[in-house]
Amino acid sequence: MPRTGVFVCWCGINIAKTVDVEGVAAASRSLPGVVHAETYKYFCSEPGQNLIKEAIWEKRLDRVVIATCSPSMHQATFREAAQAAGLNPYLVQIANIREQCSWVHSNREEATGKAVALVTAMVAKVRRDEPLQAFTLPVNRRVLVIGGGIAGMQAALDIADAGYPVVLVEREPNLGGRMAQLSETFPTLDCASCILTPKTAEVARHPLIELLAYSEVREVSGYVGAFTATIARKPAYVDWDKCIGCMLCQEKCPRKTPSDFQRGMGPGKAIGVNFPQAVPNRPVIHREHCTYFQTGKCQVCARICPVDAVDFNQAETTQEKQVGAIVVATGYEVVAPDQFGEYGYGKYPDVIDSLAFERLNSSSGPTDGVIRRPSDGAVPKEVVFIQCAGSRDPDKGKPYCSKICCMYTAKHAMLYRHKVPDGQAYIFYMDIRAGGKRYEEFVQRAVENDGALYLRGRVARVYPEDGRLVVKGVDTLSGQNVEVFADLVVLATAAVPSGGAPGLAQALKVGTDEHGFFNEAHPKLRPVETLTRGIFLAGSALAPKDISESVAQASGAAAKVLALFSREELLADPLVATVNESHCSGCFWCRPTCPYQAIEEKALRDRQVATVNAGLCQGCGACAAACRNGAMKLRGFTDEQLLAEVNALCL
Amino acid sequence: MKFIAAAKLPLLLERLGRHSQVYAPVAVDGRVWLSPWTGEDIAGGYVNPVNSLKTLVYPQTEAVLEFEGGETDVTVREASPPAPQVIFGGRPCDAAGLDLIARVFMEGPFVDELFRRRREATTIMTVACRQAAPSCFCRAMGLSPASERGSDVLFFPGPEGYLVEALTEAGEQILEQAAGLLDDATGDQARRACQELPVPLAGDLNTVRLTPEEGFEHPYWEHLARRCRSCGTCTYLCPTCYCTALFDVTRGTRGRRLRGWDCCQFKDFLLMAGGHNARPQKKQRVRNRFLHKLSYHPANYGEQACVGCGRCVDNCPVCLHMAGVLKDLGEVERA
Amino acid sequence: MSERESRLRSLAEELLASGQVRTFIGFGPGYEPSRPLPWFAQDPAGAAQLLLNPFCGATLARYLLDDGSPGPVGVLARGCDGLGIERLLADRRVSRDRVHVVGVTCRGAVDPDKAYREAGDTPLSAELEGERVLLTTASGTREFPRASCLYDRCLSCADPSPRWADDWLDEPLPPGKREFPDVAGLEQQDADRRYAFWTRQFSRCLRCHACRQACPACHCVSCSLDHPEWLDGGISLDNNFMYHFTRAYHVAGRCIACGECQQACPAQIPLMLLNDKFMRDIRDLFGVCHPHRPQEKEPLGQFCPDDPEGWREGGAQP
Amino acid sequence: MNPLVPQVATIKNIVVETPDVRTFVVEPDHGQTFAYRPGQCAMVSVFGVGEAMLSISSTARRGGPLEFSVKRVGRVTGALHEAEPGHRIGVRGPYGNHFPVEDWAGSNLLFIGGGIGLAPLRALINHCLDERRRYGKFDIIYGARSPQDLCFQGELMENWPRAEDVGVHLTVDAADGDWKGAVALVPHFLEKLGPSPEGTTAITCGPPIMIKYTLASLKKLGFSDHQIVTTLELKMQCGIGKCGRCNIGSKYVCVDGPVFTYAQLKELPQEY
Repeated sequence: MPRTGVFVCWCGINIAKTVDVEGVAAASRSLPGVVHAETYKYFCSEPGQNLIKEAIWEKRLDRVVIATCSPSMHQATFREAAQAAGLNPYLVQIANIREQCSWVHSNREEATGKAVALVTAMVAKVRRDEPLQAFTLPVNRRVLVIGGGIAGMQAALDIADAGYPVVLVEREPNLGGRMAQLSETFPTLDCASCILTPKTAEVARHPLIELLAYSEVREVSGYVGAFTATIARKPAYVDWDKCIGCMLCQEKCPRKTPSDFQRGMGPGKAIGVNFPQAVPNRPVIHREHCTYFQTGKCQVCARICPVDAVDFNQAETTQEKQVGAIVVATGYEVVAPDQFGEYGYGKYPDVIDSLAFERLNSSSGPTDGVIRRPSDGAVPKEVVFIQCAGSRDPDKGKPYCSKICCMYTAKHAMLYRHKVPDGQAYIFYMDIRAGGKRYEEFVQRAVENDGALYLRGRVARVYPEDGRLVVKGVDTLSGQNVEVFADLVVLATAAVPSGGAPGLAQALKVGTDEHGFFNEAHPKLRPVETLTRGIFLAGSALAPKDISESVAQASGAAAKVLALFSREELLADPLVATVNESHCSGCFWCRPTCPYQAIEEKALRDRQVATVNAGLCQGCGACAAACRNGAMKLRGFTDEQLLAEVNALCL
Repeated sequence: MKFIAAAKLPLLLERLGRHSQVYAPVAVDGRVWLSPWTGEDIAGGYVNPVNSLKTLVYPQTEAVLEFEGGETDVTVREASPPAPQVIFGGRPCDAAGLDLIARVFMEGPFVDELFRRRREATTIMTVACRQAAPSCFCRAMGLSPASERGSDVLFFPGPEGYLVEALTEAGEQILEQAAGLLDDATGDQARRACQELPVPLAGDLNTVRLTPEEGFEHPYWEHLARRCRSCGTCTYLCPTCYCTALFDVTRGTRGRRLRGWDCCQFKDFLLMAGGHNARPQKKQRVRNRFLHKLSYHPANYGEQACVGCGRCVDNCPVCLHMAGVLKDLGEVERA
Repeated sequence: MSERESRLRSLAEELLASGQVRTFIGFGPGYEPSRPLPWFAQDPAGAAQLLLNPFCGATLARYLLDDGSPGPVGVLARGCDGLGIERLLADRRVSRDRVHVVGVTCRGAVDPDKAYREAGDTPLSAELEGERVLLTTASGTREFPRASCLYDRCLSCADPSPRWADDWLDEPLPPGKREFPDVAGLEQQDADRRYAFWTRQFSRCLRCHACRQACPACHCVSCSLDHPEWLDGGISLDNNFMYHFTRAYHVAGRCIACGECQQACPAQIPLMLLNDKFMRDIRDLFGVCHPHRPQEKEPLGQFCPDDPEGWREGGAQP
Repeated sequence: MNPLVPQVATIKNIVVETPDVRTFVVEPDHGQTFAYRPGQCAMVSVFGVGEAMLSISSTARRGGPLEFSVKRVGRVTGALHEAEPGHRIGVRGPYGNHFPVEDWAGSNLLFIGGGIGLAPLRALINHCLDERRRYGKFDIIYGARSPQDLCFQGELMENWPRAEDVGVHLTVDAADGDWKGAVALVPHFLEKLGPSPEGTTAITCGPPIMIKYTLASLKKLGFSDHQIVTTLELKMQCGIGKCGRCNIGSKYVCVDGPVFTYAQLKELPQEY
């Protein structure tokens, strides 16, 4: 017969204000198996924990129920306290009488009744709990960083600097990500490439970082400490080992093509690098643009190459990497242009997106840093910036704020005025969101020093008239219709997850939100972790972020990885699924329900049955729900235990 | 012998309903069940109701006792006694079946009080059969459409009403409540009612008494059992099957110990906590069911435990039934 | 003897004689002509007794679960048997190399009880001709409409032939479409009336498990409905609801619409109505055609990162 | 009085016999302990969990409360093992027949037990020891899985060996460090000891598989069917011959058993 102790926490006034905690303790004393109940102001405090430990000793408790806040807050605290008192930590249960009770009710009597019910249920469950032992998993101390933008590089460098090898996978031929496309950065107006290139160079020469550029992660199996990633290297049609980076090929290539990197504005070549400081400084043949691949003739690059590095027969290759942890830093891109018919994007060449404007500002851009509009190369005298193009627009499916646009638009207005001193910038905006160190001052500078004219309102339509663009909208402050004649219109288009994210999320079995951004384990307390142990997030893969936030989060993810690597072995949660083999019919319909591919086959004498790879299992319980035989059980949440809870409440 | 006009039958049941729960044949979704009667049309034209008389005297679930309290303090109360009930419209085969299992419950070193109390609180008013289904074989089991065994009152249906005959003291007492509704039967009425009685199909059943030595290991049982789906249709509809289980049902600090029908065809019927199962194979379970009725029961009670009601014939989804087994056993014996 | 019947016998004889199969499951003589019995032929002589006529009723797939029959096992398969076999194969309760499927096209089986009621006498033989059924009794042959003689389950059948077979007795017909008129009818009623309807139905349940034991999708080693923590043995309306809802949920997305559960039910509970409701909803929600073909995507049985989350506010779809 | 309604009784004491066997000392709350004879059983209930048929391991003629020695195997026995002194349970009985001790006057008695099968034998052995002079020589053969699984160690090691003309022979399936005794399965051990069938009655009780091989061994040693007495165990619900469950042919283990001679067993279908 278990001896259960019940500890009812006041949580200061958080619980005690709404719930009669003494009443709950008194009611607990009459529950079956309860031999002790007490209350305290903060059981999570050290004196509070000591009370629990003392009661375990003095009252010979072998089960503990703590009526307090959500188990996601202090379950670990209380389990450790119980363990210190010699009790198996899995014989501790939390009755959540804060989030699920005191915070959501106001009637004291009803809330107290509900708190008693919650305690009753947990007392019934804990009676049927069994002591469980954590098991250990070995750790492979190598990390896979996916994404070579600023976040990925920062994470890779932090981890490598701590002495652990890193595999850094980048989809593009070169490092840098989105930041490589930027001209200057807010709020300091540093040149983006000036602060980026030292990082890329550092990554390139770091002995512990293995850079796999122009590569993609195709599959990931395994679990924390022991992941296996299948990485495909796309064919560059140039042998990068032979190549010396002279770029003669790029220079001589006769085929001029629109360049994605230049947002379609400047000419690129069918072979070459995106920008001069690219790391690795190795060219790629863009098959869809290459004359040889399209017509079978040309091969100028192959002839000109001094080291015979061009290889038209190169094929995709794959390799497997064993790693112990993964950092996902896949970044963002901007929403597809076909979303903005009303702004004439795609129809009028002088309606461009913000990344294109970055390229117009960049000294390595198509106009060598002089702002010229795409249609005729004229320097625009009046430029309209439209913020929230797509963002905060539920109709376009992007109800969220892209966060960085207010700041970069202010930056754009500023840079424009610096380069075109007689030019006028108009900015249509909904609100200005300038939270951040020196951000508000930066926006004010754009208004006060650089004469940016902010118009609060929505743009209804953009249409051409007399060689210029008319931007028609409403100034919601004055309530008047406004028409602005512009030479150039710049859309601050919404940031969306990078195109590879959905496939990667699936390969990693990590959840995403409805927009495709990766989900963090907890929005406040575990912002760089995912629900899959050993997989971490950095940068805009999670949500739009500016550079400083991305870097900070990358270092946070790196710290998590290092914490993981600081142990010889990992303790794995024993709350995983197990199979009662005598009940298993071997139908294996549990397998497709498992998001973690943790279910394997085991041969018995006369049949195959399911077995659970405890390293992979995350204890989600999907298999247990799917098992009609009732053979699959989730430890700590068995039918018997859950029914005890339900029955205690309902019967 | 008395006579009651058909039109007065509802009046009779209504009057009996003042002191007892009355059951009568009522059509539900196209089939006739012996149901608690609250004035519905009394069904006619049925051969046998879906549920036999057994279901009302030996209900599928009944309370043995009630308990209350915790581990250190428990009080136990016997289940409260059953209310008086009158069942109209069962058939003679079912009444005989009920009497057959009544011997199991009332004879031997122990008397089953639950059964005894409910049987004594029950008055059974059986209606003799006017028609037979192809599945009927009461004659083969030594009964007839007007067998008296097990009935308190027997009704003989005729064109205008029923001849009514009290067979027991309880039957006579119940008819006393019907004063004014019953007339003395005329000879003409008696003659016409009895003439209408048909002869149910006896079939060409060779009723045999198998002993284990003769037939226990015969391959026939394997042949038969292959077809069985191990459901409980036959046993739950059978008027002479009586296997039960006891189980506790708890609600908070109160609980009841219930007795509910169980079925010897279920694979876990004999499964013990330690994992031992005395009849794990379907063949063993099927054989036990038929030998129980044809051999083991006769060894203890001197009669076969089947009344030929035909429910297993009509309802077994794969036609594995007593009439067939009786035919087959004739073959087996001849071979 | 029909041509198909003689082909069946010779094929089964051949399969047994050559050792390709050691048991052949079909129908054989019963106690009366209108009720042929499931038949387990283990030698050519047994095969010679096989029957194939419109009275062949019960589905046979579930007998593949019995270990008693030496294998490999040949089995006669109409559309319903075929889907049942596929169900067992998909659930890995039967291995493909242990089964030899002899396919036959079925236009419906005659319910001997209905035939008896229609003809007023014990039917001796039956023939299907289009929309008519010819019933022969001792007093001669008469003609009746198909709908009044066939098993209910056959009237809504969409699968006259199995989808595949190792041997065929005749030309297979393509599957039709299952419609759900009864479901729509029930849904039109308000909640109180629906509840009253199911209360009336389930209050009759004997919990004899005939439905479960008939179902080719109900083959757990250990049925949760036998576990006292889920369901005690007491017969009550609550327990009966629990029983039938659990059963329906456990076959949701897996039901092959053979109708054998309803056929087997001695209390005549319209179980297919419940199954049909699930089937129709799954078809509408997941676009999986019905009756469910077991080899298709299991609509309710797999983790999909892009599962529709209709319950979220706004019904967001990724 | 409804025979299915148990008396409420209190667990007075619990003796831990082995890691999974405990002996429960039980007294009815009201009225007298029922009279019983060795080999008889009783239905023990844990209210809210259910009932189980358990053999009575105490000896009526010694007076004192009822004792049940229970191995933890299922729901009811599991609940009993969680109980503490002072808990209330239900008891009804006695059920079944008993060992035919009257027929054994003058006979040597050979008791063969395995595991928890010693529980009914313990009742019988103590009963017979109390009328020691009516019988010839006693031999007790007992085996368990391991030394720590030997039940009733006090009696096995102290009381019984000290009694007049009683041989106690212990064996285990698997020994541990301190075990100095025999290591063999009971049937093999029996054959090795080779007791003479002359004027001897063999009484065996244990798990079904042990009984099966022990019967064969006894036959090998020359015991006749009438000289062998065993007990059977089958799933039971009512204990009073009404629930239709524990039949072996026309016999019900709860009423006609659990004690059968081998000669009687041979008359029954082999379904137990």
